[in-house]
Amino acid sequence: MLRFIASRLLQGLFVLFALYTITFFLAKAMPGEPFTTEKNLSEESKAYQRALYGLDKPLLHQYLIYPKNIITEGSLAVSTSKGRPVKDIISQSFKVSVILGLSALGIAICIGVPIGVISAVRRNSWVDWGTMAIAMIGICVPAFTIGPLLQIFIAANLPGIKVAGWGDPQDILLPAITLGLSTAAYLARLTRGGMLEILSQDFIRTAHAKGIPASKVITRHALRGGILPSVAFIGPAFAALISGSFIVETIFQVPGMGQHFVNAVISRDEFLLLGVALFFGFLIVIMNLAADILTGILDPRVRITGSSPK
Amino acid sequence: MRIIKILCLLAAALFTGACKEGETAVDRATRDGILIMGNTSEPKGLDPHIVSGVLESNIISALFEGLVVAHPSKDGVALPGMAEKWYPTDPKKPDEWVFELRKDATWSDGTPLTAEDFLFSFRRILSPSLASDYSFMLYYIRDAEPYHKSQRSYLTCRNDESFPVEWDTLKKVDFGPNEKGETDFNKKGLDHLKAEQLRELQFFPLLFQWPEEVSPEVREILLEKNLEFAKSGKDLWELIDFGATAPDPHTLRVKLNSPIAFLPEITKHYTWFPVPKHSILEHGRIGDRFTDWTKPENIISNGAFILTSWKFNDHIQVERNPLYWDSSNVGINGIRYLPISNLYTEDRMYFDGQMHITYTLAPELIEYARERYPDQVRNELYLGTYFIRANVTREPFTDPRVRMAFSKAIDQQSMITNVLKGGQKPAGGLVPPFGDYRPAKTIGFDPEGARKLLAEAGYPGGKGIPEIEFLTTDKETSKANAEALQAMWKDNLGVSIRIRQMEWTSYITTMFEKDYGLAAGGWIGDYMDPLTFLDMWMKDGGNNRTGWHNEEFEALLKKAGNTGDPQARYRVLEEAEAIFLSETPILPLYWYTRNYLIHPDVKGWDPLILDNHPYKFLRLERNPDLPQNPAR
Amino acid sequence: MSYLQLIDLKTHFPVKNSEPIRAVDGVSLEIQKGEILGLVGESGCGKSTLSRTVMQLIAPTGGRVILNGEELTSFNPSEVRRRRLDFQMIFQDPYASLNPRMTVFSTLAEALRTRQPELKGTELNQAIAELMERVGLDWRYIRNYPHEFSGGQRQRIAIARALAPQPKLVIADEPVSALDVSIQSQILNLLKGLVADLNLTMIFISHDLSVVRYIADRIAVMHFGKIVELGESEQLMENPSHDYTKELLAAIPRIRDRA
Amino acid sequence: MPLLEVTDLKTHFHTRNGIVRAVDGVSFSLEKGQTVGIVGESGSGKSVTCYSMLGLIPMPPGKIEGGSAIFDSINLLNCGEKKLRQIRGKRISMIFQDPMTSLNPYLRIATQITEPLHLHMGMSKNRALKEAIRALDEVGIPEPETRIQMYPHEFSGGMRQRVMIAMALITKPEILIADEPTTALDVTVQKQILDLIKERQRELGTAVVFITHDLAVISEVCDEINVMYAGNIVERAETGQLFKNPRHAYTRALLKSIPAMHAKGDELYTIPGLPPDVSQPINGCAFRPRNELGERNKCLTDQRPKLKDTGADHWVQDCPGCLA
Amino acid sequence: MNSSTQDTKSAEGQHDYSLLQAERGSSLWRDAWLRMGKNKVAIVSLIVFIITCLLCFGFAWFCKDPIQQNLANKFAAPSGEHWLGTDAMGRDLFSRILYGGQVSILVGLVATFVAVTIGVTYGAISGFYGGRIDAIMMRTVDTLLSIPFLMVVIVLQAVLSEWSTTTSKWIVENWGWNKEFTNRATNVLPLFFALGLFGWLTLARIVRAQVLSLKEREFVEAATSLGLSRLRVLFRHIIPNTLGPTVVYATLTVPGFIMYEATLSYLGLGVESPNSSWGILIKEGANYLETNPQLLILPGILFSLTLFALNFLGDGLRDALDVRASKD
Repeated sequence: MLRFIASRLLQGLFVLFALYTITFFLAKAMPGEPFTTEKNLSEESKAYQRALYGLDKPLLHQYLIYPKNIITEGSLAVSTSKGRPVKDIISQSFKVSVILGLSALGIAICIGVPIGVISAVRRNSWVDWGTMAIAMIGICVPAFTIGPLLQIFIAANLPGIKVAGWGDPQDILLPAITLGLSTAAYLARLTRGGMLEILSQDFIRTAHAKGIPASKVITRHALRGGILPSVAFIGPAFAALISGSFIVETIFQVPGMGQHFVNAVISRDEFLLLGVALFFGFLIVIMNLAADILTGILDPRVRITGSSPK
Repeated sequence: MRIIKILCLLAAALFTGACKEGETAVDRATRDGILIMGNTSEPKGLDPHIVSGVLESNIISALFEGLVVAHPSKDGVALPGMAEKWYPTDPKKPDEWVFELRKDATWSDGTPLTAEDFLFSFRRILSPSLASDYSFMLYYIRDAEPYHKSQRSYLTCRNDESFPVEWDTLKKVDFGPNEKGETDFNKKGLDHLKAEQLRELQFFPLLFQWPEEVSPEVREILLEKNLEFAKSGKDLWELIDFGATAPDPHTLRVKLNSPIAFLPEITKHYTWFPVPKHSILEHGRIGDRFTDWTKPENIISNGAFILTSWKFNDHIQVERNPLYWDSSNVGINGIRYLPISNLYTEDRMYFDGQMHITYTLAPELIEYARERYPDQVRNELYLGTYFIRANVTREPFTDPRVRMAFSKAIDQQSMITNVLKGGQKPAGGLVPPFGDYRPAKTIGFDPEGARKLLAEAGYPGGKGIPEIEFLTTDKETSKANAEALQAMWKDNLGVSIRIRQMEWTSYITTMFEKDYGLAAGGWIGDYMDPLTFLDMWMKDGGNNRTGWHNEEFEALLKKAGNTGDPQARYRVLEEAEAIFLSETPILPLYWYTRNYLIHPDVKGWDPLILDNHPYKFLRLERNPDLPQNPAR
Repeated sequence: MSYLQLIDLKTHFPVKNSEPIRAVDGVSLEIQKGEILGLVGESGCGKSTLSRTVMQLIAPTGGRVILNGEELTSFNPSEVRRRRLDFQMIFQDPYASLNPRMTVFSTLAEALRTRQPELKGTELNQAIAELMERVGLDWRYIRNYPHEFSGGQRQRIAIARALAPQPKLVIADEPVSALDVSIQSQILNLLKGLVADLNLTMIFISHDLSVVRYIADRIAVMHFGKIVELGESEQLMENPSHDYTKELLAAIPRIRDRA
Repeated sequence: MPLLEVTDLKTHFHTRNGIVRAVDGVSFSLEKGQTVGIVGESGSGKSVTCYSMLGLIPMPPGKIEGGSAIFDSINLLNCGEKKLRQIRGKRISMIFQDPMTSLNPYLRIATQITEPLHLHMGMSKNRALKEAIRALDEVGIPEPETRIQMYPHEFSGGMRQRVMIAMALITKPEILIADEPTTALDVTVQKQILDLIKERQRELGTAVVFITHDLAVISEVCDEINVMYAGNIVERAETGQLFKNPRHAYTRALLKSIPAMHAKGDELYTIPGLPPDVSQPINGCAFRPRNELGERNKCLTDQRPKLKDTGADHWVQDCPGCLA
Repeated sequence: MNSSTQDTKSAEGQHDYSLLQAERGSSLWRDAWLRMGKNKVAIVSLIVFIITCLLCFGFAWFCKDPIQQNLANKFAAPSGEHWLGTDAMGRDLFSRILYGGQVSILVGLVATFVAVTIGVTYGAISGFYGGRIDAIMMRTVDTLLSIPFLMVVIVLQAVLSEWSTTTSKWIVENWGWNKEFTNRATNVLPLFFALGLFGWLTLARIVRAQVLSLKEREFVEAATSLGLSRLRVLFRHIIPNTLGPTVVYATLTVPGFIMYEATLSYLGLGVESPNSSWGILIKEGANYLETNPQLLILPGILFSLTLFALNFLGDGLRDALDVRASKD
């Protein structure tokens, strides 16, 4: 187990390094530079700013100095667009994103898993098609439509629910719903598939033969195996939810991480970009690992060994 | 389970048609005297010398105060700020000004504020290592520009009478950094080379590319002088004769390069604001860009408000500064800035009673808002022009007749009423109308004339015209504009153009590289003078980007610079603009308006063309006639 | 000279932090051409591993496999692949061993063309039809999918596939244990007939001695990776010498007259 | 009065390809402590018969069209799900063919085996666990205390079937239905399992319904045997009687095709053709097309033959072509 | 239970092999088709999808010019002139929706096709070869998953927009194609490229998981013992069996691609203004939620309807292709 985790973390390091390399050179390939503004700066100003951020150094030097600073100083450099350390930016917005991401995931699970289970149990009935259609809304209707709809029809009418903003606990609700709906839809589909697979297995018949009530057969015997496909999905999905959605964050004025991805790219803020990309990569590595470990816990047949799990 | 409960609650409330009752955030804020305003985005910082945006300026103008203060309802009028009195030493030729500072001025930590703080501020923003975006706003001050640009060669040579040639003949030498320079030394620029590099250059002169007309003798003198200064380790500050001086702690004297009658207007800009010398030096050196002095817990200011809370991407709040000289006349207790980048969200938050003033009103919502809250929608003229750049180096826009034809084919009024909807004004020229400046109305909708011009240029009915790319950004409003223009050119000229949308930085970069035919653009004035619109079209102006230049035009600008009388100067500038427009390197579309929503509780917020509302004159009062929440 | 010779064949599976599993542990066997050798043992005794090792589906840990004088274990993978055609395998579960998404035609065509890649069109159709007929399948179902057939018919398809490359050695790994009694007899008859007609050599693997006794010339009893007894089938059934063989024999359920 | 009496059970499946008459009028009865075998080819309806009694037929597509199954004066076929659940797993238990898939791979053995105890006996956790360990010990699982905490995949096939048996018998049911319990097992293991079932049956006095396709196996364990073909019982007799004197052509054909019945070298007897397609209505004798041992042309063609007592409790389908 | 086969031994002794072509039996696809025919929802979905396609690709040509503006007649209510009214620029909404559908349906299907092709191949190879190759390939997926998409798009735009202009010019000059059509076509190509580049990552994971279990199946071993090459085993025996989950997942990705297209179009990689797509119509329509909700609702209805149809069609197809389901 420990060996497995260690080996995956080591692979994770390579992932991060590859990610860094690709992001670094792609960032350099983008047209423009951080100091491209609508009102032109003098060459002298630009040269000074480049020097300030070390962007006047040869490419190879820049490429090596960034990881070196991470290792030796734990520094992710200073954002060129925000004028503050990237580490501060990430740590501040990460908290918000974790709260939002967890809530969205919670909502997604609360909506998606029951829908998936119900439609699997009532396979090919109107219940199945109806619930699946509801789930499909999450996929068909994009966040930039659901968000305003919720704002106009729910927040504007309900006391205590604000159109946008972040601060009170109830502010989490609308963005979390908006963010969680598409995940819920995917979860519903995956759970349905998983449950169908499990419900056709012999041991379900055994459970019935033992006189266990149908509802208990589903919750105790089928659900555990039925949600396995969802578990594998939840890992990267959770990472994606945490790194947030630019759209949801801007619609609901949530100070999360997602906007940095977009803003960093648009303002050519390569340090912020590298910072958030590496952070996201790190999340993906961790979440995938967590999903694999969780799968091992849920499914005792999957034994986690030194190599990759079968 | 709890979530399900909440969901049920939501659904139930929806179906019963529950409506919001009770106090909104705005009602509470009005009671507390806190103004809540939208501010698009998280500021890049609060250091007046480093930031360059409007949103930062909104916060900085609450925290800091310059020499003069804007009038709350009249454009171009200055009220006393840190200076009690100001006057040019010679009213006929206003190239030297005196500002008498108030004696009771202090920083928010109680330290007295003196002329020395201003001098320090000027020097700081001009420090090359600070790399301030907006330092050119101080170039009016004598020797500010050569210092900021580190023109070492110029400064060492200009007072040397033995220097063999006129300085102007050396224009082509790469004193400053030249990105396209062939050698590393050219890329750095002669003025920025270190002592050892200069010595190397003395031995290997070919390491630096000199223009042919510069004689070896001059080269040697230049190298010699540069090396000498570099070796001395002195700062360039010692070489210059800086225009700003402080004869006593409460007097600031500013000598300018040329007479400027509107200098008080310029000093309203935050680049002229004082920064606390003692605090900055406590946290670093003068030229350090990243120091902790602007951190919420450290920042010391001199304005009507002080910073009390800054939550990243959430809000910034300022509150009344008890040590402010005019504290008793400040009408509100504080301001809360919300960085809302999504304009629809902002407007919906306003409708939900969460803020007093929005930053913008989305074009799609203008009519909706006008219908429901007619007294809360504002469309105010703003010192800015929206225009289309024509790339005069690329066919077919090399021909001014084509440019004019394209310009005349635009039905500006239709675009404003149907697409923009914000009450913008059709732009007859480049400079928006203000004060006594009377520009020539050259450009207007004239499809007949447009077709004629195009035919004259050799493209009758648009036939044979090369492919034209219209460069624009990824904003949704720019897309609508582009589509409307595309249809107008198609209908009125018979020319099909291609729309090329790009993300912001790529768009700017592409425009710089002149890889376009037509490009949407705009310009917001920095100060109340036509020059802020005109001087960018000089030959090597970094903001020109059209490839157009005209010597007559440049001569007129130069002439205006030396004209002391404001009215006479305006006439010269009008003449220059007329030349510019007759050549049409840009196709003016409209003069900007600011469209936003403002809550009736806010009093004293009057239209200002620069949109810098001095907050201290605002009042927040509940209007008894209005229902609890006007946005309902 | 025997057709297939196994010399001290060993297949071990490594286990982390533990002794390796010795699935096949030093098996030596000789099979004559045209002979049916029964291989009997419980599940887990290594008989399936042995068959897969002989088939070169699993690399042996040690020992040699000599087929018709050629040492298979010394060849590189591509050479082994070419010689695969000479030895084929029939699997236990006809539901699992046929690709559910391939018709009888494509399954057999693929197998046929391994030996005769030039077969096309009508010739191919004819060859397939003949093959199907040989194993007792109606050629009209040539375009049907495995799920449309019963277990016995599927096993016939699997047999046809194994015969398509014209092999000389067939390893049948429990080919009848998943089938009903009545079907079982059909398949056994078929296999027996094919061995005789096509002059095949066969290793017949089963856990059921009564079936093996019926079809095999000689029987090898395998236990814990080793051959514990080998002999003529009748003789071995009548006179088992090893305890394990006796145990196996005793376990066979018999229809007894209880009256 | 018999412990269980099944009369004229009909279970049909309404599929997209038509009505599959999997069980079409089956009657049999079971006395206390008796072992009744049902033998037949796959698809003959032997498993469906038993699943129908316990309400384990997926509905839809399955539907019980008629008949009754009286157990302790309760008709299992229409007593309602709740009542059935109290019987299922407590008074009537089942074990299944494939021990590899019939145990839940995601749950510990302990959880699965104690479930009936919680459910039907309301036992506390600790007591149930102790009981379960005892039950495992009784079916011959070594070290039951530690093994009970393991997962099914850590057991061999035979061991899993032992667990299944322990689980089925833990509530001391009156009837155990064993659906091909040894088909997937090796001969040696099969013998152990059969012995185990017989032993447990003796100790608990449980009646057993034993389903298999293997005549030899059924001859070892059963008191009475029902031979099923195409959804009908074609012959029923006491075990010895059946093997000594098989009357129906199908029974005879089956017996004849067992390899052990043949001398080496002989060609095995095979029943020609395939079982009939029960999705098509069968009129007349279902075995007619494959009948070689009897007289095919004498088989009934207009009606399904009825089961008839030919004396000594030996029931055979009354078809002149098949009866011998 | 099988229905289609009877006696294994044919009654007639003589065979006429020439009949082989005629007697086709039931093919997997035909069978699937038949089974789907009994699935009401799938059939309704198929009809909806076909009607949508006919409307967008056929009927659209007879509709009004979708880019003809009439600023005086913006936000018009539905009428005989404009069936669904007009948009913010006074353009006919109905024909805009239909023309937009052309782009969106194409993008959705082509991008899905590209993603499925890459994803299935990649995932299958990774799962099949296992071990170190698998680890490297899956970590590569992790890496790609973390790269900021927007950045790639911007770089692509810089690289490809030049390329698409030159290509378009070259085609017009050398092949004499219609200029506007060529422009439109070459402009959408980078879009497919961008979508295909990132769309396959999740699918690769799903397929890999499938292959991991499939490769242990006996028929794979059987194919190997036939002496088939590993690649042939993979592509002929394993990949076709991953079809079910692939179909379902693929239908789930279609809406994502269609919506991505809207974003990419704004960044200059996609349909060129004034042409439109469903994604763009919906995205712009959302801004008129308070004032002219029909601009969101009308394209939204057709969009959702199509996606629902595709989704249920995918479900139906999966069920119809599921061999196990046919055993009941």
